[in-house]
Amino acid sequence: MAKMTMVQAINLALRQEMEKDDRVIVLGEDVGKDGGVFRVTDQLYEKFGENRVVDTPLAEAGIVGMSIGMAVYGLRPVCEIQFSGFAYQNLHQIENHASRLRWRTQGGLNVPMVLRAPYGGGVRALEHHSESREAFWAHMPGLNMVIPSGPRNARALLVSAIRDPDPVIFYEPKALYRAFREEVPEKEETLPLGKSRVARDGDDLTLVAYGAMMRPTLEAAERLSEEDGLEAEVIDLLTIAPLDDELFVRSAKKTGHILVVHEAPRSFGPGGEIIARLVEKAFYYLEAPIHRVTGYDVIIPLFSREKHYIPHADRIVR
Amino acid sequence: MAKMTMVQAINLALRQEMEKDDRVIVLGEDVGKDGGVFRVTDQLYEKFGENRVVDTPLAEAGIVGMSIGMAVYGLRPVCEIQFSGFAYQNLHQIENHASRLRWRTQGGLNVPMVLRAPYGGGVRALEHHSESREAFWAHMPGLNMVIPSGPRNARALLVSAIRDPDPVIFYEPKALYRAFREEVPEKEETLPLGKSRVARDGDDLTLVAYGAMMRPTLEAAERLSEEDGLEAEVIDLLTIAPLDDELFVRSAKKTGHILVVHEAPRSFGPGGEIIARLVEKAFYYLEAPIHRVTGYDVIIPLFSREKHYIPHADRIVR
Amino acid sequence: MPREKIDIPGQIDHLSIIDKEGNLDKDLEPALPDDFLLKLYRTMVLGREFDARQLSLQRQGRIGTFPPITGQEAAHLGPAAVLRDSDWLVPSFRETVAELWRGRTIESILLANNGYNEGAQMKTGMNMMPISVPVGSQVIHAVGIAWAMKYRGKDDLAMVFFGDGATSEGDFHEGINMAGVYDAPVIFVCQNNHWAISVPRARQTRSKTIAQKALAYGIEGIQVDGNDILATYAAAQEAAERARSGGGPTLIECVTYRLRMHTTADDPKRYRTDEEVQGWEKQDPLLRYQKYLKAKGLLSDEEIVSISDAVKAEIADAVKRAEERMREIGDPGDAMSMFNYAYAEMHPYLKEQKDQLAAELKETAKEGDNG
Amino acid sequence: MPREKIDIPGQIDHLSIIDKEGNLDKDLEPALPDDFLLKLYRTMVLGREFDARQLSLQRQGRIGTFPPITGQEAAHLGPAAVLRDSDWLVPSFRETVAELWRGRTIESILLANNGYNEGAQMKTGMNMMPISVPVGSQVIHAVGIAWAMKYRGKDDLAMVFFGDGATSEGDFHEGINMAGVYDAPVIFVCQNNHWAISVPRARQTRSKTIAQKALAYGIEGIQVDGNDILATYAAAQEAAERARSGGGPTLIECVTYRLRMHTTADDPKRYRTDEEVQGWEKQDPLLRYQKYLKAKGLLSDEEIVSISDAVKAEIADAVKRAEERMREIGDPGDAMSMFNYAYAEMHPYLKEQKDQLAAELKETAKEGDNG
Ligand SMILES: Cc1ncc(C[n+]2csc(CCOP(=O)(O)OP(=O)(O)O)c2C)c(N)n1
Ligand SMILES: Cc1ncc(C[n+]2csc(CCOP(=O)(O)OP(=O)(O)O)c2C)c(N)n1
Ligand SMILES: [Mg+2]
Ligand SMILES: [Mg+2]
Repeated sequence: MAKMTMVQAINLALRQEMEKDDRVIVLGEDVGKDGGVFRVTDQLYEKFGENRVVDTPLAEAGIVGMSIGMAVYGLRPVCEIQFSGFAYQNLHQIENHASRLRWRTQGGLNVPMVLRAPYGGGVRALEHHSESREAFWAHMPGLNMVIPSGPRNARALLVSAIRDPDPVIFYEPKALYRAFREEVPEKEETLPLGKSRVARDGDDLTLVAYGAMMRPTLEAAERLSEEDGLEAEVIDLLTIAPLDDELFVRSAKKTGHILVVHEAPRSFGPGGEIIARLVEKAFYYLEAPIHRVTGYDVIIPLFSREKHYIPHADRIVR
Repeated sequence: MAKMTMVQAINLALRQEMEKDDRVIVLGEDVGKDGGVFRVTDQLYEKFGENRVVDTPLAEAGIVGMSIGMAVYGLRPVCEIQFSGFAYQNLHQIENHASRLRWRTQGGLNVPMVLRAPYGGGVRALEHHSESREAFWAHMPGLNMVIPSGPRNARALLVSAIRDPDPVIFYEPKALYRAFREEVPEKEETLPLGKSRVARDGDDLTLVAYGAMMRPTLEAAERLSEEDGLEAEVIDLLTIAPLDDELFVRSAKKTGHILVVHEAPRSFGPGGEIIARLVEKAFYYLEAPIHRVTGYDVIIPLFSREKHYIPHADRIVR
Repeated sequence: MPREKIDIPGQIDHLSIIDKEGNLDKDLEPALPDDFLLKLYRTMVLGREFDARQLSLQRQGRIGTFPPITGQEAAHLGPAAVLRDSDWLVPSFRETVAELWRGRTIESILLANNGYNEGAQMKTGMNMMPISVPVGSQVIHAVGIAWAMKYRGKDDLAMVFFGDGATSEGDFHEGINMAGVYDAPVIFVCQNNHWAISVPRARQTRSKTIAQKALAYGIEGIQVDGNDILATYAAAQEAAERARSGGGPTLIECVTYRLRMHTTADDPKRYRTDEEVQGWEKQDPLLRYQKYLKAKGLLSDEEIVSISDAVKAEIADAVKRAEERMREIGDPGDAMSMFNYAYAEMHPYLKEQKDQLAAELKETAKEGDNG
Repeated sequence: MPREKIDIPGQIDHLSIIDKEGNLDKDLEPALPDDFLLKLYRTMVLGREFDARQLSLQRQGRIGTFPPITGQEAAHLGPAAVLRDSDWLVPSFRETVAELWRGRTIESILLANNGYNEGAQMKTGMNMMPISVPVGSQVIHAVGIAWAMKYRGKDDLAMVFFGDGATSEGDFHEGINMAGVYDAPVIFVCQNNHWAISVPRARQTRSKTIAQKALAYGIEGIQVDGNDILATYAAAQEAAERARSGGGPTLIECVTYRLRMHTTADDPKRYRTDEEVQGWEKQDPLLRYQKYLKAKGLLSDEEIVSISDAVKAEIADAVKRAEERMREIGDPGDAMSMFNYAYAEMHPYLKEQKDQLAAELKETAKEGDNG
């Protein structure tokens, strides 16, 4: 097994699925010769050529609309939106079509496409390059919203997303693109969509997080253990929607104390749904208010101040 | 005081603000000669002419982008998006610009615009004409998201929205456009944005709703009173974001039993935020799980079945 | 080089084969078999009569609102008629005759227009997208389909329909521009019926024609008399040959007119004059085509009547079947079906919601029995 | 009327005044005062030198990533130079010289490029939009501003900048189409620098020129040599007269080249050849303009050096001031300020969040003292 960054792991998933299945097409702005602005599609153009790795004009609705057409015709497009901050330009194509065509045609057509986009802060980027708006997609019926938290699960989830018969929004935590390496097996590995995982066992409290927030959350869990002797169970959602409430509800029933962490603004963010599920399904086990450590209800500041906006271990420990 | 439908009351607000302030411009598809497909802008074209009531080409991003430019220059555009189901075409203009220009320029520029759009089901319309996606807008920092529940508060809130120095998304419950009439005073009346109201007093349980859901919710409250002798306090949010949690938190502390009603799909819908606030601020007063009576996590069916999708009094009573 | 003219193709043609008076331009007349010509005629009549029938059904509350097509039969049937089964049709929402030509049933349209999702059920292999209500959004889908056809080495094509208003949407622009970049085998057919609800063509864009927008994308464009089915067919045939032979996309502007309301919810008197409408009634594509077929000796007055009767009978049968079907389904119909087809597999939380509703409905039923 | 040509304006001109060899076309030479010509020159030099300085600061980690403008000075300064104070400038993100010309300070740019929101603070009355990162999105804003100017009876105009890649976005299309419909006084200036990051102009659209896209909207379009500041100025001047006199919008394509990387995060070697770059270096707009000024006797070799020295000194001062300012603000700087300017009035729940962070930071500070 090779130690890989998340960028390499995603690249591996794309390469192997493209080798296996000539229906898989990668398209987007600068995904070809340039290999993507984060190099996620590096060398795919050289290996598969311009008919499999398609540089597109600068048109997000066009990229997604074309992907819908390709998918309906029987291909498996994996499009890249260069930054999630520019995926609103194509939101109508997802809300009005991709997420509904199976329903609209009562099973006659479906849209097996993946929309990849880097999201979140922490890379000293320009405005619009650091937002977390996964809640938009999570609220759309018919859509899958997936966010990996490490190289290995990123690879396995992307393979599953590509093979899924329904559209998948695949947000990649750009702060983790090269933050650390993990063993990623060359041989095929998948993870089911719609399933969360226990990232750390514990009986005293439950921390629910995903994506780039897994690192500060796990760091906080370690510190709670060292400093206060509290063992936190940490749930990594992996799929935001359809939301898998089984693990965090079970954990909440065990610990009675829950904290939800996300980078997105607090109000009407993913945390609300998680808390609502806990209240629905574990109310009588809750021993204390469920708190949210999240981005604030403002635009994430330009990078000199973003560290104050993005949740970090200190804020979680408190 | 004249008895008016919501359509007439909104028309009154527009007419009076246009008379008072020549910065107020109405623009959108078919708002002119046609008076809007729901006749909300009826007679404004005849009264104010084509420079105040502007028929636009069929381009939602264009309508909203132009409104941003007009607002920055010092006008007070009130644009109509014909149906909220087509407002995703302009979502990027709101998320990337309207909601941020004050922040981006650190107070140098601001965007006093209103985006009006009819939302929700119940009028036997075509696909895309019955959705409720207020959660998208509620999650955006810098934006106000308002939904009136009757002719009188629709008029008063729209006047406040037009005068607000920041952008306002104003969703109009089309099911209520002509559903009933209310006394609406000819003389100016406003309601502050960001403030909910108590629509019915009660000590036994709390029902939180807004927009078109206020009628079934109040009907349910009456039935609970008659059938079970339970007095429900009903909170009408009026402003969805920034969310005013003061009244429903106070009510929850009084009753301990809360039910949230909305038409939008349940998962990642507005109910989650309301529940999260209750858990944050009234946890120790909650005597039972907070339930949500909402649209289901599917696309609202075509009209022959929509009555099963949209919450009604029976479902709330249970 | 100071101020010099750049050599770009700056020309757009207008095509007409049967003029408003019904005179034929023999040189341009496409050579089509008689039975094909008659099948076109019958389908136009079917569309016209179905429109009338739906209007009365809507007035009687037997279906919901719908977009009439009267006056635009030639503008969308002509192009659709050049398609092979392996080609794809990507409609907007006002190409009923093209949908019928492609094999969509009258019943399914009635079901859909009466708010039954069953009506939009798509049989696989129809190579057709469902109608697209968000204006302009479908344009891009056709480009993706066409790209995929080219990728698969097929000489098939995708034909997408949209209105004059749709050309103002960003999606129209992004789609047609990408089609040009990829030389995708797409035919973009604009139904310029002069109105986007209440907005006249002249307020939709400042360009003299829609066809000239092709110049912006470096692709072929042509304007045709949309009420002349020979012209719309011929223009599409030319575009199809271009597409199949790798020549790339074409933009066809069919100049026609919406003789009825936008939808049954619309009142055209608010924004246009009767004179304007009457002027266009004189250019009725159906009458013009009748003249042509009669002159060709393919159609007699008796046959005109018999075809019309046959078509009406066909519609009457379909209405009967559709209403039976609706009764079977019931109004509102099986509520549970709304949970189907959201995903390939229903996820647990949705299942919980479905079960909850099922339980509630059982209760209501019980109460019903008791009460 | 069978197949006939429609009479539409199908022509696009190319304008060049000082050719690549520096030869002047006297007939087209705009009559501009000497001090104005020199001010243009000095501002071009300032932009060029500031680019170089920012690159080294970025390499040293003293600022973040930014988009260099070297090679495009004439393409955006020429048009911006025709603006009056009451006109509005709507930039993209690669028109630094135009922003400096309009009065934006070097310090503010440095602050912004080092991640301080203070750097984007807009002084009121500048009649300028902040840079717009979402490609193409700003095009529509200019149309709204121009519509408002017309509504107010002003003879002012809005000038919006965007790249060749931006012309593929729906927002470009919707904005320019609406400007045509409303005869809005807008000048659309495309900086065709041949690349959208790694995507070459030819893969962005199939049309031979960007300028011809004007034909789709029935508005005026012209292509100019973007490395010839007299040509970009003259074309914009003509467009400005048209706009101010109610003649409507103009699309100007400035053909230029991005000599450096897209941003400092980009490596152009991955997608373009050194030969191509060198070919364009020979067409350097600054050198060409120098030649012109020298020939006119307005600029000597000594002055070239002295101006360059003066400009470098000005930049050095600004860098010093900017870094002092940053030290004052501190890194990361007052966290609390991120809660400002979200709304005219802070709402209660945001206030709660602000107070909570304030409390947390106090605690951390305490811990800091204790630890
Ligand atoms: C994106 C979008 N915006 C608005 C509407 C509402 N609407 C439905 S049809 C229509 C006019 C369409 O005009 P045109 O494209 O000319 O087609 P026509 O109706 O004339 O066939 C409008 C504004 C819509 N369905 N989709
Ligand atoms: C809507 C949107 N999509 C993608 C991006 C990422 N991006 C930034 S600049 C750029 C290329 C722009 O090319 P062009 O319009 O030619 O301007 P240039 O950079 O050449 O000045 C891209 C793809 C963006 N900022 N906005
Ligand atoms: Mg039309
Ligand atoms: Mg460029």
